[in-house]
Amino acid sequence: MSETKTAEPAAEITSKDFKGKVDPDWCPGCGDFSVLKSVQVALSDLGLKPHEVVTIAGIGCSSNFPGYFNAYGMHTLHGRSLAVATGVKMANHEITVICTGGDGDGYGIGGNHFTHISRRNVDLTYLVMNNQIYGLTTGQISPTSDLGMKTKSTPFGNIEKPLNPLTQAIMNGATFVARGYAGNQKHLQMLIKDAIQHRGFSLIDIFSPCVTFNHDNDYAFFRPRVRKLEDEGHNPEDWKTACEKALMWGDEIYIGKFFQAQRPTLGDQEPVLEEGGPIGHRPIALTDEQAEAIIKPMM
Amino acid sequence: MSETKTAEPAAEITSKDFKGKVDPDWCPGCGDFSVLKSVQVALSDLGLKPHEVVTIAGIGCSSNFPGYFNAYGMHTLHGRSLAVATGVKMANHEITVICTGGDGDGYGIGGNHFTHISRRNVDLTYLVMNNQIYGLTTGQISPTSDLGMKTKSTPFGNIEKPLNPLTQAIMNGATFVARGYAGNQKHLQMLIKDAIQHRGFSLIDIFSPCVTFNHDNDYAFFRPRVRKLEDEGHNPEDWKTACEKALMWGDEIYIGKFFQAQRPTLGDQEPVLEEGGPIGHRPIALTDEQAEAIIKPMM
Amino acid sequence: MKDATFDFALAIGGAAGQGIATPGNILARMFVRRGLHMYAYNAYQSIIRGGHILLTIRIADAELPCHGDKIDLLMCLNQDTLDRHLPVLGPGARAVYNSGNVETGDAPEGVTLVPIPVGELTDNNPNKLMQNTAFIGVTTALLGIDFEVLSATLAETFERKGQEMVDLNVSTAKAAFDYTHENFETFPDLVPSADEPLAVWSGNDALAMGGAAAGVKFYAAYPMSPATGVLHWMANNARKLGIIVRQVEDEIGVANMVIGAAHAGARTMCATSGGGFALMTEAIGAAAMMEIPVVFINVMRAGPSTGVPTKTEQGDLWQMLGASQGDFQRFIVAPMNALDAFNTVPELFNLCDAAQCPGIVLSDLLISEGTFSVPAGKINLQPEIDRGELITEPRPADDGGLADPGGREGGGYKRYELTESGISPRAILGLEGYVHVVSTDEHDEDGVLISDEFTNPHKRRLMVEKRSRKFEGIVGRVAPPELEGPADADVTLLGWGSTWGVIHEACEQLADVGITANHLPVKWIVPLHGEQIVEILGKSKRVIMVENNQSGQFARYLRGETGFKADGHIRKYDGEPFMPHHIVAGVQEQLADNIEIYVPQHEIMV
Amino acid sequence: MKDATFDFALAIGGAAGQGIATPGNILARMFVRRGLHMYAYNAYQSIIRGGHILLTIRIADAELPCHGDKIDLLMCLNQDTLDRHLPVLGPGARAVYNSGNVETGDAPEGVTLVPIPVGELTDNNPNKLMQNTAFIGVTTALLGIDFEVLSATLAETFERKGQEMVDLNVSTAKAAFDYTHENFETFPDLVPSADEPLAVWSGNDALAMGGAAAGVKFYAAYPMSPATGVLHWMANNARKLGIIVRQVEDEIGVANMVIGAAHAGARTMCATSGGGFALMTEAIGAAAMMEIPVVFINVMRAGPSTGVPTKTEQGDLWQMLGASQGDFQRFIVAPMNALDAFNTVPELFNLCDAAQCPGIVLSDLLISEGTFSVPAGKINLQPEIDRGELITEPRPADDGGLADPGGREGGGYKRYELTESGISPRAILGLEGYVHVVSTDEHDEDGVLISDEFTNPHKRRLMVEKRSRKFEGIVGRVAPPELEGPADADVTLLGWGSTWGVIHEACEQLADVGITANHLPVKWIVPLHGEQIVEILGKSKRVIMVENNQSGQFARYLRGETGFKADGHIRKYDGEPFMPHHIVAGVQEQLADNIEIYVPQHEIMV
Ligand SMILES: Cc1ncc(C[n+]2csc(CCOP(=O)(O)OP(=O)(O)O)c2C)c(N)n1
Ligand SMILES: Cc1ncc(C[n+]2csc(CCOP(=O)(O)OP(=O)(O)O)c2C)c(N)n1
Ligand code: SF4
Ligand code: SF4
Ligand SMILES: [Mg+2]
Ligand SMILES: [Mg+2]
Repeated sequence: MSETKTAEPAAEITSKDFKGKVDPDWCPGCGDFSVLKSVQVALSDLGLKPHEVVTIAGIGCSSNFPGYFNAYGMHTLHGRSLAVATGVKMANHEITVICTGGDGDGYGIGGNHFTHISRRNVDLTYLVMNNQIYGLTTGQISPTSDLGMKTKSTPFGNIEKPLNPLTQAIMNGATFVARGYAGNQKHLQMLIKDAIQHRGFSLIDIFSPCVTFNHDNDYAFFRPRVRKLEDEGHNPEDWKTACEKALMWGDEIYIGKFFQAQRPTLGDQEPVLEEGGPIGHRPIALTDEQAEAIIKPMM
Repeated sequence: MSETKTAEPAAEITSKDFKGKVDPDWCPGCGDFSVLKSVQVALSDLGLKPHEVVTIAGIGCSSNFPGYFNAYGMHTLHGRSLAVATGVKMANHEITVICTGGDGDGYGIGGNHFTHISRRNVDLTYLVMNNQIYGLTTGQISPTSDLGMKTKSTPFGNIEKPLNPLTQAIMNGATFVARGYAGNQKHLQMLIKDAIQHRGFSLIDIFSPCVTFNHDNDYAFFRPRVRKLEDEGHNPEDWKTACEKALMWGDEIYIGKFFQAQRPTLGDQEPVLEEGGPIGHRPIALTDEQAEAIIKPMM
Repeated sequence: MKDATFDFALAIGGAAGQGIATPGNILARMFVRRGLHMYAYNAYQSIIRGGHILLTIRIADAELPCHGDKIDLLMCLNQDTLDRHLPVLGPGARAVYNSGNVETGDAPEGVTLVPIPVGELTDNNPNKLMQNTAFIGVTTALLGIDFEVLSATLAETFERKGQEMVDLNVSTAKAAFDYTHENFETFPDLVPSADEPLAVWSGNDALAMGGAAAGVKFYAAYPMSPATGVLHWMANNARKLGIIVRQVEDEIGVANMVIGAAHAGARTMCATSGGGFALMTEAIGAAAMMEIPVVFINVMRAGPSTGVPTKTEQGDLWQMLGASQGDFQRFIVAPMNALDAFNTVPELFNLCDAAQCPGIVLSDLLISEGTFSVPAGKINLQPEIDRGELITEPRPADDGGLADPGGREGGGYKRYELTESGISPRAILGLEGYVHVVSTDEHDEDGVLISDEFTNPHKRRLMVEKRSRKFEGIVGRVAPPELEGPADADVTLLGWGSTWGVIHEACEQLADVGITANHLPVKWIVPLHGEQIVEILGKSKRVIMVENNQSGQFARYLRGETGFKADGHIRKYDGEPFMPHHIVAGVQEQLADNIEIYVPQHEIMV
Repeated sequence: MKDATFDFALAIGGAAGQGIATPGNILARMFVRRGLHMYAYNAYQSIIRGGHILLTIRIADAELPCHGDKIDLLMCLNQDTLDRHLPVLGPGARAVYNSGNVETGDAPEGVTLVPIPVGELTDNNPNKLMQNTAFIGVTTALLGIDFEVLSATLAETFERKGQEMVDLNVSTAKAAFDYTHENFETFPDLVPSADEPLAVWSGNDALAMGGAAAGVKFYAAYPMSPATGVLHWMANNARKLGIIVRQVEDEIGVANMVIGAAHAGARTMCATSGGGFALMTEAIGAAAMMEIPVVFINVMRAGPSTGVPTKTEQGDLWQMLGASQGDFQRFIVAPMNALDAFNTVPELFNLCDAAQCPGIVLSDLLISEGTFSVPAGKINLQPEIDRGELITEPRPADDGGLADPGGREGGGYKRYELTESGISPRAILGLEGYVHVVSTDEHDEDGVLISDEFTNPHKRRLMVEKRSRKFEGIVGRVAPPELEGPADADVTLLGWGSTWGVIHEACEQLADVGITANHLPVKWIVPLHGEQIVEILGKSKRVIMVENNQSGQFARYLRGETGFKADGHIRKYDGEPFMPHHIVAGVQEQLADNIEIYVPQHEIMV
């Protein structure tokens, strides 16, 4: 774990320090408010300072996150936050990287980066505000939309089986896989703190209802269904039960930490990072010895 | 199942009918020869005629497949065969679609299409000649390369955990998931026939050694390790055991049919395809009624 | 507007989520049913709630080329709207607002304030949307329309929500209607009415309908503003038209999927905006190389990158010109308005089928998301369809001829036969007797790759030339641009695509200030009528190019193709479309030799 | 070659898998160690075994600009090679082949056949590679080189494989060497030797080294011919240079990853070819909008689409010009040869850092995969590094000034401050005191989006103009093209990028046939020295443009920027590079007014 992460909570940092320059323009009631707040609290609880953190997002309602947050931020391209974040983390392995985005952004157009960052185990936290819809483009199906769901692009109902981001992440090698619910902020904060402290690629898929475009999966839908894994003594090392529980979608839907494992991160295995601080801060000119080492084999 | 698929073997069709205009320029010993031959035999066994079949590939050694095969063929872009094939299958749901490609093509650059075609359950067969290397570009790691593997792009060894295409496909909703081995052509032919006859998205990941660039995973590696699932009475409806067996990678490596399930294909759920033959063959002009139905709501 | 005796613009301003669309639609419907022409432009932001929206609806008794310069009636749904726009209203205009929650500002000279006590009129109904209904009543009264017209429209609109809602809306509107008649004068020009009711569409509707008319049977998309409307239209109409509509995981998938479906014989189309198009570029080259006809629509918004997703611009021209590596031809056409867009799509499909290549429709937010009236009679949903040299009938092996020496099916068919025209008869996938392979690698006449074992510079050259030959003389197949206005004008305005309407109106206004101007609108970018354009412009006294971008993308392209260099430029790149007076001012500045590139400052803050 | 007293080309032909590279490397090493200059071009196909490869190695005692026109010594590793190339050998040339398995054809007048009984000389050793070693022995003999030179090189080459392999190769070579001296005459011009041994690199090595010299600390790639060599160099040298090298799942990932790493402070680079570049285009716009400097290398191959992956072309220029939607600037530079490529990369990095924008190096297969000698002293691995207005030191909050009124860290720092130069000091991510957000949406000075709640046409305009302003006068920061050759020449040859070498040599050959020609090689595409180019060309008697593509991509671009139109064109698009005599013939045809666009027919069939 990098030092900043385990630092004692610095007395002076509060969640307000992470409040952005502008207030979110999300619809009143949007689940994303809760996620924003949870991250602010989690980071201040961990004692991190704004400049020790970067939030990186794609494009979407949820991806507007960095603009509402006071930390380093990158509002990149639709679907590309994980790729950008891998570059950031490689060039500055000391900074805490949090990717934020939507289900369309992360599992639709960005799906391939999601697959590959999982197996690379890049040490960052990925928060997906999964509202099972494309919010910003005013309501089309997303890869997690339920079968039969009527949207502007599926006026007769969705015919594509939704994908399950948790089982996908587990199978692809993610080392921390959890699910949160915007309607349970305490629990969500706990998960976020846990994920940030985990060394490796952490996914938290968060039910974050879109109150404007998804009337099927709203708070009323989730409230009676959501169950906490923690209440059942789930063992996060057991990937099979994790997958089984993750696949449940009916009267009981689980949230919590489904899976956790320890294996070296991409950065851990990168010899260039063994010493010398972030490569983004190192002197860049070649030394005489390096120059010589280049020329010699050419002769 | 579409009619062509269950047709009685037509006496006159032999595997030679599927021989392409030119001979493969693969390296002698390349596993892909065996895959080519297996498909030719499987199709003739099924009594399909060349014009009833289309093979669709991306770019790579393995993706050169359509050029060595006598059937309709599309040699598309690197990583895009599944997307092209979905379009083909939607516009002509009567044709038998076989996608062929490599591990880089399908699981690397094409990974997102692989994820989404699985959940859509498009009725086609996907044969991945997995040699755990980029062959055509002369030897770099692929997403299935083993940890530690030395290649031109990883002279100090691969540090990325390989992905498992089988568990990925199972979790994403593929309805037929198998693994073959170029070194066992009989078994491979059987799998291919089974996959083509399956209605839905069928993946066969095939160990197809690259004798030129992958000296770690060659025939000598596989021969002693490969075990047939069929020999152990595996139940393909049991996804958990399927995943477990698929993850085994050591002294025992399984081939065979890991998983099979029945659910409606994308085409089955498309009302436009309910009657009228392939849309690619239908008359295209709008009828007077259709024109009227368009104008009315505009007034 | 020269031909109009009635020309009126009303605007509704408020925040996203205040339900501006509904009163907009109700009013629009009332007008077009009366046979009035309409042109609506909506200035909005990329958020679902909040921000500031200004919907401008211009109506007239003649066809409208653009949303014009002025607002006659401003409905302020909130304080912000009044604060922003009251200062820029002109003489004769009126501002309607809720005196219960909006404080009035200083009205400019000649502007009338129309405060409405919405609370009192609605018995303090807490439903915020009642304000919108009241304002419709006010507008109806101010324009001298009979209340029955409104009540019928309200009934129709709220039918789905039950009689109670209908009654509530009608009574609210009536109260406001009556209050207005009691307290304010009607506008001097009352709304006329014509014979034939008009239809209403957006540019995206028109593009989608153009596709349907052309016979599109497979449509794929990934949502992206401002192109998503095409997807929505297609999805809604899919079943009745027998069109398969798929939303795909990304634009790469979209582009490749439509290529696959096109090869299987369907006419296929997709639409996106610049960022999505960037992801499609590789596939466009693939279509060109495999010689598969597909139509791509790019609806431009303000860039670069994510840019300003809800704002217009003509900034993607060079991306279209340069899409994908290597040398190949693609059609590029920039329609001038919605009706033109509709008509262009089938025409482009015929060209793409003829030349077996990709084609691009370059629209922009202004056209695509604008709402316009159109006489239903002008919408020809059964245009000419010409699929070119397409083989659609099987040729059984025993029919002889197409088996190869080895006796293999289809082996004698040369998909890429070297012909004089460069066009090789194209058999769609699945036909008996024409088995063949298409490839993005360079290939020989029979589809066999020449990129590996057989690289052969001579064959390669022949294939490049074959593909190029398909476009020889193709410019003759599309209509050249025509000069509008007096041939001997003081100034020629040269625009492309969506600027047609605003330049059209600017020419009229220029005449009013004593400057004669004519207008050369270019629509076909590739093929370009270079010779004709140069000939026309050669006779012009002074040529000013008008573009909705910063770098003069068309100016640079035109010069590259023809050597022509304009005398001056008017450009705008602040996200908002041109208004006619911007162009008038630009021409005046240029005629006074004050400036070479004139960039208007947009007055309306949205 | 004017300056050379010795100028000799040997070619090795065979199938992929026959191990052509090894004899090529051994011979090359022998020559460059002697201080001879070398230029090698390898004509090959996209397969691992089979097909036909022809490796041409030209050596001389002066710098070599291209691989020239002729083959003096052809080593045929198989029958196919002899069949293909014997007919086009010129007088004085010799063809070496294995008389044991190759049948001789009719040698053209003046061509000498050199049949070697390889089986006999190697005691019928079944190792097929012995033939290659024998041929090296033959070549060494024919060129009059001492056997010791060869045996030392063989020892070095096969050292890794053990003494037995060394001995076998040396004895085989010796047998062939002796047999040759017994049976054939040496060439009249024997190989000279110079003082200083030269270094050897490929263009891709040079590009990678340029990156290393510029201080690249993060390199990402997805393999794609002909750019993969850059990845291989980087991967091999990563550890000793402290460079993180990542192979990524696709080019989209690559492009976005290098952007991320660049924002975190590293100089970052990536390389690909046209198809991969197509996938990167969206990210290029993102880099421009976020104002993050990154260098993209595009190594062109013959297109469109997958095209001919192992063949060269200059067909991607317009893709570079049009990459990504919207108006923005990107540097584009097309180096003229490997050394130029090496020097250009650090220069481009300095420019990109200065203007905080993306830059593109446009190389092609000819440069990138060619193998060249270079004097080690010319390789400056410690060039000037200037990172522009980059903030790299933290500014603690208690240092005052950069907290916003709410007391939040960094809130007072304006990442996109509106400055006169358009350049806003750029703080790298992670520094204390400079907390800020970068965005691909349009934003205000402080990074807050103006694309949603705050769309504001005035601010939008200012930001567009700010970004554009960064490039004003930037053309003055790079060297303008210079006319090579006599100012009053009959004809000016205008080329760009990699055609520099072949045009250079063609000018010499033209002089030999009585035509004086000068040469204007253009390297900087954006910024373009339009004025200087027009001024130079304005003095030319006749300008002929030379391009390795079909549509004249540079000609059209240059005309668009400057209005300049050339008198004629020489173009080639068959996959093979120009040879000097093609250009000579083209100029002659054009001077005779026979043709406006001359396209040479490539004589060598590969
Ligand atoms: C390449 C590209 N394609 C499409 C878009 C348009 N777009 C913006 S956000 C979005 C989807 C948003 O859905 P999601 O990621 O689930 O976020 P949400 O708004 O629901 O939070 C799309 C399709 C884009 N910006 N870029
Ligand atoms: C967009 C794009 N990127 C890169 C390439 C180069 N390329 C061709 S084949 C290939 C990988 C081949 O590996 P795989 O798919 O495993 O097939 P194999 O050759 O091993 O059978 C790559 C990277 C390409 N053609 N297009
Ligand atoms: S549209 Fe949906 S996701 Fe977007 S802000 Fe509103 S509620 Fe949230
Ligand atoms: S390089 Fe490998 S994958 Fe390609 S043909 Fe040769 S053995 Fe097969
Ligand atoms: Mg969403
Ligand atoms: Mg492979």
